[in-house]
Amino acid sequence: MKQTHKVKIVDNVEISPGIYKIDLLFKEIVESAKAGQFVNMYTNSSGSLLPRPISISQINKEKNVLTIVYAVVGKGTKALSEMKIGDEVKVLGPLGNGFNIPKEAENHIVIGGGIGAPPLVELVKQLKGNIEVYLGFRSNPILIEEFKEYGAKVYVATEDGSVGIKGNVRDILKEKNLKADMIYSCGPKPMLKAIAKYATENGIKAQVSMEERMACGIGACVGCTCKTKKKEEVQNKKVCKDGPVFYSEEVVWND
Amino acid sequence: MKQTHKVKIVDNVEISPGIYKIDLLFKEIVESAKAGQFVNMYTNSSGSLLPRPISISQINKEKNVLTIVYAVVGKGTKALSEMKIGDEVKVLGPLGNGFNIPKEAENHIVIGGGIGAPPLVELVKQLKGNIEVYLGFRSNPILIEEFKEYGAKVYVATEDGSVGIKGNVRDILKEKNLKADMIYSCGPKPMLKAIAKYATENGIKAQVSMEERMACGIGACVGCTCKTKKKEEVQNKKVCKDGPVFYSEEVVWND
Amino acid sequence: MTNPNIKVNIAEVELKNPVMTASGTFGSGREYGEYVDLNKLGAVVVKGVAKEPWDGNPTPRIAETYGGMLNSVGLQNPGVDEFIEKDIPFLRQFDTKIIVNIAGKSIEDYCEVAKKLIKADIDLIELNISCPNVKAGGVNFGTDPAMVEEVTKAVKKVAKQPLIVKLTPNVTDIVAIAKAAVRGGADALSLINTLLGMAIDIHKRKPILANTVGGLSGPAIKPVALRMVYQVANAVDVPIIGMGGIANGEDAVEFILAGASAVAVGTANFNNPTATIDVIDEVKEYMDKYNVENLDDIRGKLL
Amino acid sequence: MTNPNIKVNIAEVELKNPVMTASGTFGSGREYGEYVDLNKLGAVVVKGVAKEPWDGNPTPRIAETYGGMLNSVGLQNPGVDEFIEKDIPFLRQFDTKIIVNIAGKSIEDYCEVAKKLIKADIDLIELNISCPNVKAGGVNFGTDPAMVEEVTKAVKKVAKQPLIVKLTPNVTDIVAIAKAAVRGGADALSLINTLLGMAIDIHKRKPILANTVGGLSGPAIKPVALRMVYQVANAVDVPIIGMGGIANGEDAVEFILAGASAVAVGTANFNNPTATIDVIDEVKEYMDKYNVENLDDIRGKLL
Ligand SMILES: Cc1cc2nc3c(=O)[nH]c(=O)nc-3n(C[C@H](O)[C@H](O)[C@H](O)COP(=O)(O)OP(=O)(O)OC[C@H]3O[C@@H](n4cnc5c(N)ncnc54)[C@H](O)[C@@H]3O)c2cc1C
Ligand SMILES: Cc1cc2nc3c(=O)[nH]c(=O)nc-3n(C[C@H](O)[C@H](O)[C@H](O)COP(=O)(O)OP(=O)(O)OC[C@H]3O[C@@H](n4cnc5c(N)ncnc54)[C@H](O)[C@@H]3O)c2cc1C
Ligand SMILES: Cc1cc2nc3c(=O)[nH]c(=O)nc-3n(C[C@H](O)[C@H](O)[C@H](O)COP(=O)(O)O)c2cc1C
Ligand SMILES: Cc1cc2nc3c(=O)[nH]c(=O)nc-3n(C[C@H](O)[C@H](O)[C@H](O)COP(=O)(O)O)c2cc1C
Ligand code: FES
Ligand code: FES
Repeated sequence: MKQTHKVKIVDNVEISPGIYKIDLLFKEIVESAKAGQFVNMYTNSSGSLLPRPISISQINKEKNVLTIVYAVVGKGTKALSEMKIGDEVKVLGPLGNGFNIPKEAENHIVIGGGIGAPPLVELVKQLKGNIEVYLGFRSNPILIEEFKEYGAKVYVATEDGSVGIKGNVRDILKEKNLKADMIYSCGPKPMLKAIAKYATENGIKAQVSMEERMACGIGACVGCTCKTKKKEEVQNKKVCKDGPVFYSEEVVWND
Repeated sequence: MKQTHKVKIVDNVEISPGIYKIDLLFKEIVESAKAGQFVNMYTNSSGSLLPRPISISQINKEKNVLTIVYAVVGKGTKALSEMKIGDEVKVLGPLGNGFNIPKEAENHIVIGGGIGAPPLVELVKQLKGNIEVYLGFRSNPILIEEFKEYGAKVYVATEDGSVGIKGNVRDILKEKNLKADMIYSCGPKPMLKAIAKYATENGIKAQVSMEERMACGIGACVGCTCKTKKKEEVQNKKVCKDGPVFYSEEVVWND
Repeated sequence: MTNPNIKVNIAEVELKNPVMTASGTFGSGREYGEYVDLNKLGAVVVKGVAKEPWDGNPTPRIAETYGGMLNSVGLQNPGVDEFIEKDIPFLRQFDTKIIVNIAGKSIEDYCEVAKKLIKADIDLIELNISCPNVKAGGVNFGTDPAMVEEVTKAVKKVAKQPLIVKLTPNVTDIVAIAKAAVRGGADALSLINTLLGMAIDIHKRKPILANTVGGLSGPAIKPVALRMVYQVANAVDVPIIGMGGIANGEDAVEFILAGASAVAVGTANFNNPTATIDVIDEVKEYMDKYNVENLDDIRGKLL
Repeated sequence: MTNPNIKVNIAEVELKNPVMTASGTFGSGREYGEYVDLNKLGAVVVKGVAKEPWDGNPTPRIAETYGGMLNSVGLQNPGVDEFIEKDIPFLRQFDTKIIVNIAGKSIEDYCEVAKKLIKADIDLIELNISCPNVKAGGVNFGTDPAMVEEVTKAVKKVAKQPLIVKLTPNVTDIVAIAKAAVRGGADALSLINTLLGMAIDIHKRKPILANTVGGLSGPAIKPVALRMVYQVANAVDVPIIGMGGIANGEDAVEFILAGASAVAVGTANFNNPTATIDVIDEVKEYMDKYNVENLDDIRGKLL
């Protein structure tokens, strides 16, 4: 039987204003976890009962460490940020389907927006071939060094122009004439929608990691649906169970 | 303006199975707090919003330390017991009226039942003259040494007979022919009721510290009433504000 | 911090800010007055008063539940005469509005209290037709539109001060009740009172409350309160005083966005004696952050 | 640990223990089956099924609130045919009872589902006349005694399996509704469904749920659920399945003491995937501690 685990926090640092990286000693899942999957974090902060879905950012099988990177946006993530090294936190996972890495793909384009960047680190680590990473942030970029370390060419855009190009990922998309076998992306919905359009227009396959408010995280409550289509048939898929990664052409974007 | 305080825990030890003594660094109130008063402890454990009223057990003005002794009975006291030295806890107090120590009284009888014993320690510390302390417990007695240290003669009864007389405080009352200027008591209601009866029959004044479920703890919500009478007029008094200590003759005992 | 305009107008009575105390949780202000400067409150809504003293229910009257509490105080109060004599002079020392919550077991009861208040120096009356703890009448008044209209009309006729009617959430159709109160002449509506609930001590195998059931309040009920305020605000034209679980400025802003003109803080006082003041400050902070100069600019303005 | 008797009988169907899953929170058991041994459950109550597939409401469908959550799933389901084909064979692999929650927008809808289930290998039907998320009909059925009686009668007539009617708490008088369902032929009652609630994102100034309002569940509603179970248990003679905020054995025992024959665990699964099993174990522990040999010895037995 699968189960939740109480895992030990071995690191919890603010890597950028309001953005934390947490390392969890989580040997039960490092073998099976895949890039693009997520975990449910149960913080049980005051009055809070639902788990927080957070993507896996890195997996270290040698050290049995799972790394997640999260933005403090509300009470759950605030509670997480206040936890100390040595504290234990309840976690369930890995959940969902990760990115699909086709064996034959050689040229990879990886696009992340803001807090969508973290899950792409493990992905890049596993990709083989040419990897171009495009990252957009409001201001302070994160994880640039990690992406470089794993052999990717990294392009950065910031909305305030403080680092890299001034603008967002869509601006880079417009300018560059990207060619690749596969696009992998995670970030705000408008960005993903633009990527989907770009991918279709340029005949490139794209995978998008979707976000939705969740309750169970395992496919039982039908809370986290994403409208998808198969040929002409429209169908509600579950972001937690059937996703969070979908092929962009599957997703019905009009909303 | 009065206010709640975040005070530091300087000690939190289990002094008997399920009974803890907590020392709080609480200089704001050590000057004004009186024996028999209580504090509101806000543990904010999961989903829990109401304060826990706990009696002041000892006041150390030199060290600015307030000591409380509590039994773990539910989630609030459980949360308290899990707090560590150095943690801060929100406290409001001192609340209510403490014991009244008449200047002219020389012979004091102090009676405590179970977790009613702690508030009597500070009382005994302040009493002058002859002090006899009668304590009843289910099994493991607490605070015996403290009472002795402050010069009291201590008699103990336990229901299982493990320490002192086998039986309860009422049994001692029956046997002995207590003579005193004042009885001070704290413990379960049936015990207090028996003391009230005994006091009336023997023409001794008695003070009883009452317990009631509370919300505000300061007299605003009318949640914690105690039926009292003044001559023939019956009136609801507030345990938190008008008590917790009442004269036994004031209290309407028939329930 | 700029100084946003947070004055509100309830039936021609201007409050310096939209934050008041929820009836029954703040006494007549005396006790909490040691913790908060009453001058800073929009209004003090006092504990329900009846035409004569009420003893209330037996104890225990309080039970804690997850994210809330139950009370079965049963409207214990010293009666309107003593209230007028002792509490009004006390409250009038402060620069805040006085709202008197009135309780009764019959239409005549309510009217009698309102009459006794004619000469009293108070600002508004809040008619509590919704307390679930009074078996004799309260609960029936509040759950039947015809009765709500009737009692409102009767009290409105005799009352000198503008009339707020406080609604119970224990109904199938809150909008129907609200409309009935408005038809009866309510100048404003307060919602919500407590939800009827129960808790059991499994070790003693007894209800925790001596009264078996009691009123549920606190953050647990906020979603229900907010929904009702939203529904009613979209159905009637009188100002609404929203309450139910408000513990901070964000909660208050939710109610204002849902359409409340003012808000009341109840159970939160028990967890945090300065909750009322904190709510005021945090509402201002929110307005500041989003450059809202006037509360009217966001009231009921969901995007 | 001794082995207390915790079997229960709901309309001649014997459950090995009183703990079932609350409809809509457990899918058809497939997903949680990876976390709990379905053989250990008293029954699996499946997500509501309608006569044809329903899309449900737009997202977001989930909002967290203090001590609870709102959902506006809107009864998305694949329709009864697909359910019969795929889920019943899956569930029948396990030694547990199957209770099918049925949804509809009209009496005919409900009856059609019940008819399609005549040949299905299931144990009980739970008629959901209480979902607040379906505008077209559900809410009206559940809040009007006459309608409750009518729809119950109609479904009872065509259904082969015993019929549980699931009540909405969003009513003035739950006892009147319960009695109507019993008059209509209900073999048992489930209560409560969710309370209608709302939450607002003050930064976006929008309701969090795309559907604006949704159903409140979780520990926050437990006092209301317990009160209703208590009231109804004292008013009708059919077994009651209690639910609303049950997260552990103590909660379950409260409901049983209030008069529930069985209990369902819903929202708690989201916080703790093994909540159902934990509840079973903890109920047994309680019985052990107090030497209760048989659940019947405490059911409805408040001292
Ligand atoms: C598959 C998936 C992967 C994610 N990965 C990451 C990640 O790697 N790093 C990261 O910082 N964030 C990630 N998120 C978003 C993250 O789940 C939310 O930021 C977080 O739940 C907010 O919790 P809170 O208590 O701080 O905020 P609150 O606003 O207090 O949360 C209230 C409720 O809303 C939900 N909620 C709020 N914002 C979101 C959101 N954007 N998406 C989904 N639910 C939300 C919460 O889970 C909770 O149930 C991911 C979301 C999903 C669905
Ligand atoms: C004036 C006063 C002084 C007290 N002094 C002490 C003391 O010195 N040491 C000590 O161990 N206990 C004392 N108590 C009892 C103490 O308040 C309760 O044991 C405690 O509140 C239980 O909290 P809990 O969260 O552990 O239990 P839970 O059962 O989880 O509490 C649930 C709710 O019930 C209330 N409650 C439960 N039991 C009692 C009780 N016996 N009296 C009042 N409220 C209760 C809680 O405050 C809370 O609101 C005192 C009570 C009062 C009124
Ligand atoms: C202890 C207590 C006593 C109350 N007494 C009254 C009352 O006398 N009159 C009244 O109209 N409402 C009374 N209420 C209801 C509150 O005014 C308020 O409507 C309700 O508690 C919801 O708000 P909250 O969640 O902020 O407490 C009382 C509530 C509590 C908790
Ligand atoms: C996400 C979700 C979906 C639900 N779907 C249904 C449903 O399809 N049919 C139904 O009768 N009740 C449904 N309910 C109500 C639950 O079965 C239950 O009555 C309610 O949630 C109270 O129990 P709880 O607090 O343990 O969750 C749903 C509840 C939730 C949280
Ligand atoms: S969160 Fe429950 S189905 Fe996805
Ligand atoms: S606890 Fe509120 S009056 Fe005593």
